[in-house]
Amino acid sequence: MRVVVQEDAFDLGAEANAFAAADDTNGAIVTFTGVVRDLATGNLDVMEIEHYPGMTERALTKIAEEAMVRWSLGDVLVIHRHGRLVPGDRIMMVATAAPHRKDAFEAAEFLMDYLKSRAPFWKKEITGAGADWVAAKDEDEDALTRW
Amino acid sequence: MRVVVQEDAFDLGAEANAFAAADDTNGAIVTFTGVVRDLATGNLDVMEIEHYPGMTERALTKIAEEAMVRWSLGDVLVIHRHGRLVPGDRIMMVATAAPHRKDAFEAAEFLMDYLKSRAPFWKKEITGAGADWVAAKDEDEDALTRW
Amino acid sequence: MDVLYFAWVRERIGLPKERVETNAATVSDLVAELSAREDRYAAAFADVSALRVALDQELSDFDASLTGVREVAFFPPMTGG
Amino acid sequence: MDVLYFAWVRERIGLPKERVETNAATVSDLVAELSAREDRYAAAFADVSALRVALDQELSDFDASLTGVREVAFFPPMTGG
Repeated sequence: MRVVVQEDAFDLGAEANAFAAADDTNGAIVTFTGVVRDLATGNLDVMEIEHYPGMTERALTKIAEEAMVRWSLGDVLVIHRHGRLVPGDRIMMVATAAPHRKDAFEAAEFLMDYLKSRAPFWKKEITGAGADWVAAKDEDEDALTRW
Repeated sequence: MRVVVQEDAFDLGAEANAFAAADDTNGAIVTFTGVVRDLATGNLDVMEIEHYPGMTERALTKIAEEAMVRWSLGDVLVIHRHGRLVPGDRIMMVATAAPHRKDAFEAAEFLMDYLKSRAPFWKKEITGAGADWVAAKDEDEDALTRW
Repeated sequence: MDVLYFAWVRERIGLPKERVETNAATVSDLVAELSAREDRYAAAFADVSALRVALDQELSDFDASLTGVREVAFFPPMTGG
Repeated sequence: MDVLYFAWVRERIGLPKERVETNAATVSDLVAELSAREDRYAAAFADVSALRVALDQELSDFDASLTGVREVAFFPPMTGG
């Protein structure tokens, strides 16, 4: 299990290869990668991600440990960036390895749902017209009821 | 959309990076990778994958197209190997890119469920004790009823 | 028409592909015709519920018509992924 | 205790962190005490249903006790991922 919070970019391909290289008991590997999307108006200059140092690592570790308890997993990886990002940049990734694909998929969705609403990150969108904090979506909170 | 059937190994990391590099309208990228698992007895020497050239490409393309119709996706990738593999080798991968994570996750699970039971591949496990064709699992057929 | 066999069906019948001249109307008729031909066919087709069939590379059924079909393939349930 | 503010709560109050000497028994008491202090606090805490609170880096509730707590953080609902 590995949880990383960093300002620097990460290499999705290198991380995926390293994660999948671990062993031959986990037949199923799922990765999810979040990418900074441009706005519908197509004018996003910068996405600023604030976080709560200390609590962030604790919250992500707790979520990853919970996934390891709930599903039959061989390994879990969580990487999340903070700081200034631009459209196309990769914000975060999670990866799960499991003997069976159902566990790998469900655990990855669980990690994403919890990470969205329970890890202390806040996004701010900066355009030529100004800066706005991204509002939490009801559907993200609702997604937690599934688990 | 890209569908590849090949005997050669593929580079999960390079494929994931290339797939994710496409654009900044798809905020969610999911990959699934299937790895040759060793048997519970730990004595799998070779996993031989037979396929039906021609029909394989047609079936995978049809499944990928169906996913593009059912979910709001930016892109789909399917790679599946055939021939002789050993434990730890990567058999196949699918990747989905979507504006929203729910679409990316569901489409990847749909692709896997259909690919398992509707694409003409057959696995044979070769150990020191002999060779056995892998039997299809009822749960894999049942998984299709979800869609 | 061309008849193809995969996986253990191929191994049981002993060849991957053959040319068959037939007037069989349906897949089931073709199965009956082949099974009557030799024991190895009868053995391979003993339980058709354990088999799948594709007509011109599309999954089909055993009661499907063979009219216009150029390629028939028999194989066990798929195990890809 | 240390009181931390994040995102628009930090911007509205105008600082990321401060040391607060208080006898507030619960989070709600602390919120009332800060709100009474200056308008910018009152503005930030106007609608606590739009806020979340963490005690010693664990998500908590506004009616939770502050006994033994060293670090309180206020912020809007999270938007990671």
